[in-house]
Amino acid sequence: MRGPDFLSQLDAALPGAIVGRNLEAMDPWIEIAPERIADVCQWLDTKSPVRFDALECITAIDWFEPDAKKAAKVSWQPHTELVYHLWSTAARVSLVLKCNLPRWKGDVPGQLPEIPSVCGVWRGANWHEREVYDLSGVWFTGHPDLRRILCPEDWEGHPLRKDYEQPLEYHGIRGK
Amino acid sequence: MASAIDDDPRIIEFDVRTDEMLVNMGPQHPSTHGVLRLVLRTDGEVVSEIEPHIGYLHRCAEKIGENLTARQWIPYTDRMDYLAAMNMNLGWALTVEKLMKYEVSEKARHLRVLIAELSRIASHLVGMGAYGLDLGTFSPFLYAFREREKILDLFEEACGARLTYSYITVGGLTADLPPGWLGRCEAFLDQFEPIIKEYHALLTTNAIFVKRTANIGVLSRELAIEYGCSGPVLRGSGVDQDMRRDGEAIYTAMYDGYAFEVAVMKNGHYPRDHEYPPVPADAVLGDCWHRFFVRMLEVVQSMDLVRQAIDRYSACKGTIGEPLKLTEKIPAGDAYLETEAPKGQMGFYVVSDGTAIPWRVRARSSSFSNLAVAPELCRGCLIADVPAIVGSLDIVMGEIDR
Amino acid sequence: MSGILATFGAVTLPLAALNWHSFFFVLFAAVACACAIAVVLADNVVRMALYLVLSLGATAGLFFLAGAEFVGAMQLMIYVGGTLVLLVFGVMLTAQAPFVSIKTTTGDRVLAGVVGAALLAVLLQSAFSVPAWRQPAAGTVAAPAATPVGMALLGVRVDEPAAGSPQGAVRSGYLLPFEIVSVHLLVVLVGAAYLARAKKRKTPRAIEVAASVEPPASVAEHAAVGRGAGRATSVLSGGRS
Amino acid sequence: MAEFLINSAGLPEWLAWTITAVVAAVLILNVIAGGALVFIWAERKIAARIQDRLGPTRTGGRFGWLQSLADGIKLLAKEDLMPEGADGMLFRLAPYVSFCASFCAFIALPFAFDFVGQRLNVGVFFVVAVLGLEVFGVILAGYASASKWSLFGAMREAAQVVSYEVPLGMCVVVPVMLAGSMDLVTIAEKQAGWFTNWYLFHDPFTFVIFWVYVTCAVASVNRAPFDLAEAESELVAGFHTEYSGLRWSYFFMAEYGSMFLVSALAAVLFMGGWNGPIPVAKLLGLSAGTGDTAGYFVRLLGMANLLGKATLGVLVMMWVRWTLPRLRIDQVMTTCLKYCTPLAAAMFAGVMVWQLALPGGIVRGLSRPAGEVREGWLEGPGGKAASRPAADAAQKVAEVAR
Repeated sequence: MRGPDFLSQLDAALPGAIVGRNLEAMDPWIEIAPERIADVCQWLDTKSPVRFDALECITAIDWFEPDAKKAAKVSWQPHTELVYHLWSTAARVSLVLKCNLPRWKGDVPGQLPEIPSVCGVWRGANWHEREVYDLSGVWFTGHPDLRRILCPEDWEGHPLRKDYEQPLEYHGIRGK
Repeated sequence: MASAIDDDPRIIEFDVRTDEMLVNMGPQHPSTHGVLRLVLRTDGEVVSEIEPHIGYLHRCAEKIGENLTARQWIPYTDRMDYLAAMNMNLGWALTVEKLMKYEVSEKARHLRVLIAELSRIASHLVGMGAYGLDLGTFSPFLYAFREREKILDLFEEACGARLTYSYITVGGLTADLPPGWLGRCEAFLDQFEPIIKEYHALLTTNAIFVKRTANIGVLSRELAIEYGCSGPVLRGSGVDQDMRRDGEAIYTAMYDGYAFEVAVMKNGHYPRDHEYPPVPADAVLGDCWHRFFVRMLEVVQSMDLVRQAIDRYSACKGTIGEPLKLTEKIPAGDAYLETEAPKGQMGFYVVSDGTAIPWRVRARSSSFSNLAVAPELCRGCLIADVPAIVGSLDIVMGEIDR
Repeated sequence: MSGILATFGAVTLPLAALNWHSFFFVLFAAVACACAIAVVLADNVVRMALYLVLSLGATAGLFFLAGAEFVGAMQLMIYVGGTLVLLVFGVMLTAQAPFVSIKTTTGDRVLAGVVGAALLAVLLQSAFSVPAWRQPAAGTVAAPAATPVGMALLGVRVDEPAAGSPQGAVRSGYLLPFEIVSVHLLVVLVGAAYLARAKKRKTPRAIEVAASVEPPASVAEHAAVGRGAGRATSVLSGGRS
Repeated sequence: MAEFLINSAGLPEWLAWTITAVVAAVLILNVIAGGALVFIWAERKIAARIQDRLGPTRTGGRFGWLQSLADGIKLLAKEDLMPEGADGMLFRLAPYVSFCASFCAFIALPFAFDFVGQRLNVGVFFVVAVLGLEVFGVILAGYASASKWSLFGAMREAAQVVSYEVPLGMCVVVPVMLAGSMDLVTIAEKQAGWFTNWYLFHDPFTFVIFWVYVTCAVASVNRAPFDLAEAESELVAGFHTEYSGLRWSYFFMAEYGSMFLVSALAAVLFMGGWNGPIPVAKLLGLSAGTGDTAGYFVRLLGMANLLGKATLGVLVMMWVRWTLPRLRIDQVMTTCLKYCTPLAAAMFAGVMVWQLALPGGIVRGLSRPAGEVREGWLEGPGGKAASRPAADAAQKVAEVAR
């Protein structure tokens, strides 16, 4: 149950979920439509022949080049990419899912992009999603309590975004 | 599911009305490891809910990683799990070498195994000593640190630092071992062997220690897997998973030919390669005692690995080779690798756009997931159990907050 | 403590033939009364309990002064210890606000004052009407040991022979009342335990929560499915070695 | 002594009595203060030795003799803080209540035949009663410092000490029953002669009840492994979290005082007080007659003997503290209610039965049969006429008892 036939099973179960794949990369990955991520993970955790019962980590990568000179030479459009690393305890194999989200919802700066939360599938995702929300600014719909986890509750901005400005002062403490 | 329990007629909850009290344990609390704040909702002595607040030690090392080259970021990995900095360096170095498809020399590989396992012993010693402190006994902490000092002296001879080494780096190690180092290391291992029995006598088989840890904070297999726990916490619940054997090819290649058994309770008993004290009667798989015991087994396991590494290292001819240039270009692409750090599976994820400075750097911390399961374990326990449970997870705040 | 009090006494009260015995009597009596009044006037519950303990301690001092060591120690143990338990379990565990204070309106104070004064007057009058108590007793009273009290409780009155009975025959002691009291206390204890019990949950909550996580299909079963390729690689790597 | 001052020094009566009272009080106060100083130093040294380190070596000579003095000065110099939410009067009063309770129990404690503050006929009962008072200071401290943690500490301590008074009382009753009187001097005198006369070896039941007494004593004095009140790993420092400087030192003086008191009580009740294992005084033919220098020397020897045993008890408590982890509050309660109390009751019954069956103790001949008339004031030691005026009532009891 490896490679292509695993993908065909996934495709059969959830048509249209997989929107891209790259099996030759260092870590082969498949791209999932953002709104279908929760269903795919639910299938992977319960009904998939290889049960992925452990979510290792969720990473958000901000593809955005701040200064214009370099931005011209870049091949990709600015977007936020979410990478899910899964692990099957029984089969001892890993799986990488990727989702591409717009940097801002409807390209309105300040509106965080939204993606369904996978807390329902693995309760461990709770803290990972809170960290991604806190540092990279991605709103997980359906998350039990989406609050900042590493930065203070009243912190503005999302530090890991490329266009993040260090605040000048925070409660009287000089920033820059 | 929780509501099913509440209105089950069998269980009548009729108690004199007591109002719950919100109590703050931390962030300046002697028993939380570093700056962790636990908000306890208690009803008298019984804790009904705990909520960890983290982030007091957050330095956003990942943002800094986007402005430094791979080798320049090594010192930041030291400061994540500062009790086992060598394993952090190894994790990051291997991830970048995986992306660059760079092979270090065989001698360097054996030296890396030797150093990583020695650092695991040091980290478990701190875990054991601090856990004794959480339960109120002070002396084991000092016995543990007396032995750890000897390991730190060995590391100081090897790389000049005692806590944040930056010794293992991308492309090998910064320096080879000084002459006579292997002899001193073997002398340390020989005198350390009988001391392990001392720790067992002091803590593992101590009646009060067993009373305080057996059947406390029971973590079931499924809960541990679902929360992504790893390392001794996962193996303490009976899940047979160890990245040194089940990990990625580049990591498990380092341990090729090393004979070691994963310290987990398989079909009712722990590996019998050395004689260990028996499991107490009322210890349930997945409780604090088992997590502690798995760490003690791993210390002995690591000692065997270090001995084998010493033989293989001295058998290799040639040098350990030079580490890569400070500003070495990294091929475009991304790579994720999990290594077996003392606290659990430490994952590093590097995304590169072809320049020397990586585009995005991500560190997946084992203690982060291990701590996430704490609220599930502490529901309904007593206040004195909270430090016992959190202590048994052996968390380090530097790694959680990054 | 007695030493410190003594020096204090020597300095301020240079009466001619000062008799220590009476000095301490006056001191303990004053402390007892003052603290009793303070209990009534205080509005913070814990301070009230503190004054109560002090006044009961002073009465214990009076007993020791009168040579009745057994009763003095008993007073210390039962009353002061009892107030302690009352304070801890009665006051602190039920106090809602951290410092529970009970304000009494002036109307209540006046009423209480009147009733108290009336009762005091009756007591004083009856106390002074007893001739024997008016002049001080002759000489220091003998300090009876605890054993006669113990023997009396067991039914052998050794301290005074029965009036009119032949020498040696002793009156029956307090065995019967002693037994009645102990049985009574036993009943009270059992009742208190019964009232205070709270129906406990059948199974402790922590184990229930853990048990309610329904185990998925056995791990081994679907392990067989996934164990195809050799070393761990991505499931998507399609059999690549 | 008062008679001496009145007739020879010609002082007025009330001044003579004052001086005697002051001398007695200061003597006892010095025993505690001196004891506390020595024990603070001893605790540091013993803890160090147990933890394989040196302990204080610089202050005052090679062995750090003046370490306690240095601590004292530091505590004196420290500022006496009071949290602003605290209840002023109670906060200030608490340490003194706790210290006075522990101090005034020493009044009834005999150091040698008549080296005793006040020879109370109800000595044992008085000491147990006053020991219970010490917890009052702790509750006031916990309540008055208005912090949740100290309230927890105070609650735990109150529950623990109040519940441990029950088995403690039962253990104390056994020597009283054997000696036939509550007067500590009589109890100790009954155990004169070889150590076989000690109530410890009187019969197997008293031997067991001695160890139950030791457990309950350690618990009622709040020393590890029962030191729940200041469990630093959970409650920061329990009831004296908010105290610093001199007030804090009063609490510790009270703790060391009651530790010494409880071990001295154990020595008097079970180990023959000033009658050493080998009756040196009797062998040298000296008798504890009053007045002559030989009698004085015998009493001094007796006092040294008792102080030695009490210090031994305190050292054992320190040794236990630095090796064993701490018990949880509910485990402490279960040991009290499910183990100490029933065991004490059973042993008590056992001793009663033993008394009827074998009145003379295990080794016949060596020890005077315990069934003999027991009241000390009936027949003074060495056949001296009873000093108490109620001699005729005594004859009455003697007839009835036979």
